[in-house]
Amino acid sequence: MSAQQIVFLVTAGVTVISAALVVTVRNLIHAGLWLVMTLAAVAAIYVQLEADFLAVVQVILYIGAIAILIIFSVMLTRRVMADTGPQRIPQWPLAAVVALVVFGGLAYLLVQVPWPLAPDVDVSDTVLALGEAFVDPDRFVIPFEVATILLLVALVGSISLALPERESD
Amino acid sequence: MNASTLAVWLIPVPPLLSAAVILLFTFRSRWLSHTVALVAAGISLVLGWSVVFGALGTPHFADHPLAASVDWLPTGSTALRMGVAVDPLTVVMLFFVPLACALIILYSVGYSNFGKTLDAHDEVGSPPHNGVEPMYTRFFAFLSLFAGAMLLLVVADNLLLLFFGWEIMGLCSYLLIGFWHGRNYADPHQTTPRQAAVKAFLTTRLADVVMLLGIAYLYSETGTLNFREIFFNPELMEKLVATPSYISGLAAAHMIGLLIFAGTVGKSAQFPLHTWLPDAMEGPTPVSAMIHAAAMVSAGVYMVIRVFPLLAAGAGHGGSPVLAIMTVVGSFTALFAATIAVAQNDVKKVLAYSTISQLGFMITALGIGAYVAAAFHLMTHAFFKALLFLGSGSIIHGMEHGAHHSHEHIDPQDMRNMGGLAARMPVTHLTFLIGGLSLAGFPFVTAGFWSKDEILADALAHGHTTVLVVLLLAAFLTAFYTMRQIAMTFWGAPRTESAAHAHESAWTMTLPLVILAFFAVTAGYVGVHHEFPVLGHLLGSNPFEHFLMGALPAELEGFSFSWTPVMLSVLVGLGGLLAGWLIYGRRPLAAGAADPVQAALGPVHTLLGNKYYLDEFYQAAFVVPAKWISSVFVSRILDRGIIDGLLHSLARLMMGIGSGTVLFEKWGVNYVPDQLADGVQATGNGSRFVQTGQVQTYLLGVVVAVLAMTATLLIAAR
Amino acid sequence: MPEFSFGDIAVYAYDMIGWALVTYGLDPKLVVIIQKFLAAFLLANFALLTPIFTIWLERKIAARFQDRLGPNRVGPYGLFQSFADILKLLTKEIITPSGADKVVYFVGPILSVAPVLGIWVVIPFASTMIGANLNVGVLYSVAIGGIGTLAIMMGGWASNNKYALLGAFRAASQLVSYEVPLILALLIPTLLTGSMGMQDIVLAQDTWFVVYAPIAATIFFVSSLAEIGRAPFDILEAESEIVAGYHVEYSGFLFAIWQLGEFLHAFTISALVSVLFLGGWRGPLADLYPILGIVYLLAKTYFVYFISMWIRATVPRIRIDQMNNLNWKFLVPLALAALVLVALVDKLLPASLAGSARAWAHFASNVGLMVIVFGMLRTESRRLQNLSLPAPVAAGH
Amino acid sequence: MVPLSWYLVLAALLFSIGIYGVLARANAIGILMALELMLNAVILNLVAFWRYRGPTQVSGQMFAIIVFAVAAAEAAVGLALIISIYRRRGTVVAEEVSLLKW
Repeated sequence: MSAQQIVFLVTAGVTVISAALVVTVRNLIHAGLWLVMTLAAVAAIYVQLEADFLAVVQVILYIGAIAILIIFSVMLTRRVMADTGPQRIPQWPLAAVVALVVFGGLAYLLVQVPWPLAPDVDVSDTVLALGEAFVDPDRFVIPFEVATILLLVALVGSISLALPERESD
Repeated sequence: MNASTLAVWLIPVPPLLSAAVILLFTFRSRWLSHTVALVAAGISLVLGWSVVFGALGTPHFADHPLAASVDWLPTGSTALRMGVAVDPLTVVMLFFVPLACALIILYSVGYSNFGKTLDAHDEVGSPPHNGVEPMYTRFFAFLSLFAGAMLLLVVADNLLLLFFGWEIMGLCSYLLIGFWHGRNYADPHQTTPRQAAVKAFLTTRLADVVMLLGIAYLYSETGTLNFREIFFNPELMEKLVATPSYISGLAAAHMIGLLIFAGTVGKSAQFPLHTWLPDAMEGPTPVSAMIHAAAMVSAGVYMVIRVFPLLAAGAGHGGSPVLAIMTVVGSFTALFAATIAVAQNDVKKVLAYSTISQLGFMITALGIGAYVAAAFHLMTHAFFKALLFLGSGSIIHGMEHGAHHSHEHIDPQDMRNMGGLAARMPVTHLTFLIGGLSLAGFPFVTAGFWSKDEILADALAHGHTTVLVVLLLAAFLTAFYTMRQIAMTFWGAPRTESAAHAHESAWTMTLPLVILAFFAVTAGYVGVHHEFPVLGHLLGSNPFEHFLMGALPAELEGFSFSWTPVMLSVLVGLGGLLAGWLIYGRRPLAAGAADPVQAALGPVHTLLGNKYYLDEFYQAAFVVPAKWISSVFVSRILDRGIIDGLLHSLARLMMGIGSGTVLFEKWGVNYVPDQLADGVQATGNGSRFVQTGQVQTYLLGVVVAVLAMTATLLIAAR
Repeated sequence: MPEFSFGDIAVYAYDMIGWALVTYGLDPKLVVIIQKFLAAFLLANFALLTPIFTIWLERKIAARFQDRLGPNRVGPYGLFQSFADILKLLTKEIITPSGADKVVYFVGPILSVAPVLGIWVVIPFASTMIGANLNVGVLYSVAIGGIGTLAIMMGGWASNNKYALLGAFRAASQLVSYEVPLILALLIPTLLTGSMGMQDIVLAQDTWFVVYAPIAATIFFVSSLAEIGRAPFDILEAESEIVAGYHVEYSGFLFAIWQLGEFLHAFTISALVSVLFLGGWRGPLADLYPILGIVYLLAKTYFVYFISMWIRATVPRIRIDQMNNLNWKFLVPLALAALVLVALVDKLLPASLAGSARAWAHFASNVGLMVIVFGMLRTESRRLQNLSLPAPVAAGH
Repeated sequence: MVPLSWYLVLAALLFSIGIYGVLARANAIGILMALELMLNAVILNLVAFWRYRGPTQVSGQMFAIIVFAVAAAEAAVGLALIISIYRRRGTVVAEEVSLLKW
């Protein structure tokens, strides 16, 4: 077993354990923190896949923004310190079974397909290629623009959703 | 696309844009709004005339007209192309349409009392009392839209785009005729602007639907709506003539021609769809000028001139039934409307009927194949009729001022209340006189004479004697009622206080009058017959005819000059004027006195004054029966009587059967369904827990379903 | 055996240790790990010890601004005052509030220091000295800096104290917001360089980027101040409003770690400004003698740090609504405008125009934008003066 | 070299944990967290496929970045919805938000 494989197994282990904790711990703040842990571990896996840019984007976007927003809204929507009520609903055994079946099916499918692999090449510097592909009118400029519009719409939408209704005063 | 075709594309744009700009942005500022409208009309005028003079300067322009088009609407394998084209006919239209539009908009500034403040009595939807028009900016937006639509129609190179402009104008006429929608009259039988607007809209719409049918038919037969592609393609025209239509004995070309001509009957107010036009006088006067001179009714005639090759198709062998029908309708309308005009007292109504009559002239001209004469008369008529309408607006304006001053409650449009305005409104008087003489066909000087003479000459030269007689009669009446109008309005002594206190209008109103008066005289000289002594060679030999003939695929045969029609038209023109002067001018009408013609004609005059009771006839023949059919026949007899009766008897029958089966039901049948229902309810109660309202439960179902489907697919793929 | 070079003595030492260990008989891969570990250890210690000096410096300078003497009892010029404070903090008891979430409570301060140290990885000290020359270095520095927000929220939440929680809320809103202009401003050096690598950016600065993009430099500096929560953006620990915000419950050594993180972050940000806009290690002879680069970088860093101290000592704390207004209505639009401006000017300038002439053309365009912006601000302030002012919006409830 | 299937199995595991979380968590924010896990699994899969099957093309990473953008939008709108629900009904427990029941 090579060093790479060991490193992968360790990060994967961290990923899976913290992900499992995200969906099981009672305290939601802790769940959020474990989510941060999971996301960081996934970023580490991106690094192992030599997708540096994605790893950094994962940290900046998921940890720096989404996870913090989630924790922030947990704080906003709960009486903070009190752990009230059960954190899972009665159908959880069924959910566990379904999740297991999904995992079994997916893993079986993904493993048994003989994926044709491309020859290994050096992919160390993709940032430039990514940037150029993004603004190339023949390639990804339309998805890029669509994504920007989506983000703008989400921005406006979430502001108008979360804005308290103005009372007539 | 080079600069000149681009200019053609751009001609209709400024007014359309200015309508939007005024409605959306500048509606708060009166000054800004009318400036925007004026500047837009001015740009159109400059662009239009640059195209016009460019075309006039091009030798053999007709052989290579300006045209440009783009794919617009793909229809299966072909595509509808939208485009613009300028050929000689368009050039003629582009000469007077933008000019008239710009002048009318300029005139409206004065007419709507710009510069005054809103009076306390002024209400939205009523004409201004003594203040400024309450809906001032909206008026200019509508006028701009109207002008833009007309220009769009003129530069269109296909029937569909033309129809667009046509329909926008329909809308604009509705909006503008009903502009004073808040106006009510004491007399319940008098048409209000609201009713007039609806009437105009519905009448023209009826015709437009028929016309659209024609367009659709044409498209289905030829696969294109482009004028040149159809008319300059002899094979296609042959095919159209050879194809039988749905009505036996009528070729497809004639069927299409008839359907399209129906559109003109509505738009250009030909008999029997003319009734909307006099009522359209309920709109503000610049609107009347717009409708009667620059835009709407011209559009109708322009359209038939435009599609003339189609209407005339097959004339070589056996004659075209369309042209025959046009001749009949046109000449009848010309005479018919002229007779009504004799007995009208409203200054604008007289002009309205004269318009109908003159349009009849044009349709007749086209019907007898006088293509050039029709276009010529269309142009000269546009100038002198715009002049007359704007002049009448000026008169009414003056009268309203007078009425405001003298506190009389009179109708400022009634000629019986006028008289003696010549001294008080000199510019209006002079220009109105020029316009009137032009309309009457005052010999050798006025534009109206030359164009009307050409129609008459053509009728005589091609042997349409009946037509000639009818038209001469109409021309005589025209001269007569024109003189009557001028005499009653301007000459003699004022018959009311209001007339005595009337005064001249602002320069924005008189300037357009002067400009139009210039053209009402000079526009005729371009079309003098080339064999006419002296004048015929003054401007080259009939440049108008030479230029315009190029718009046709094949030249029409000309006719040689003859003194007979000239003498005839001089005779009827001068005769009518003389008759009018003898009756009305020599001894001016006294205040409150009856019309001398009324006494002479007796009941005939009443008939004419009431427009042959056509409105009443339509009321009785169409409106009342339609109401009767809907309220009595359909509602009472068909619906409540027959259908309800059937249903009721059926219901009674069923009730009888039902009572018979009650016993059986109670004991034999009820028990089982009750048990069934209970069972269903129990099942429902038992299974309603499925609808938990919890999103996660649903989601679980979704995931399970996806799993099941995937599994099925995988197993099936194996 | 590596060749001795005085100008590059640090690298020589690094290589020497590696050579010595390899000749000793260790696996070369392991030796590399040991080398890197040693370098990282040295760097981290240097970084962690710096605040001892900067705290003293800051107290002295703040005192001078306020016409005081500042620490002057312990050691010459009070130089050992910081050591005395450290001793005091180390000997104090670490109090954990009842009901606190213990693990999170302890992890919070640690997490506030760790990412700051992470930034030092990509700071180039000289042409030959950089922890890791990542090709996404700029983005990395922002990403890793963003974790500080998390630390503050963890500390504030775990304290089981409503002031601490309020501080955490404020931190979340302020720090996440100011990341937007920060990143937008960062895009400008990236755009001018064509690379996100820190070393590339330094190498591209034949003329400092502060000349190319003074607006971007200012925006970056200002939003960095907000990112580290220093005055005048210290509303997340505003003593007079919410006692001390997120670290109100911390005492002893844990409190020291918070302070350490804050001062270290301030110093780090100054270093980042120096690298991105002030030419980093570049200076006379720095190419020949890379060791000089460290001196230049530190000098620039202290200069920037001095400015931030100056601001801290003179500008009063802003309100939370002013904080949001400044960010969303001024910095973000300005940063966007500057970004577009720089991109446009860079594209429009002929390629033949190189060197400082190009830089000054950029400078002129920036000054033009600034004039426009100040004109707009002027009219706006006049407009506001003419309005009857509404009651100030209360922050929170 | 780590085999591709390891990454795929890891992604599948992460995805299944996410599914479990979505189906079993009571708190709406918890559900959102689990959703983020699922999205991460998807991105992980994309990146793994990119690295092993098409490293010369950028489309794999591009797809991942677009999913990032979608995830950001989803989180923003989702949280806004949750805050809005909390403000109206005083709860974020998904079970109690059941006006559609029966």
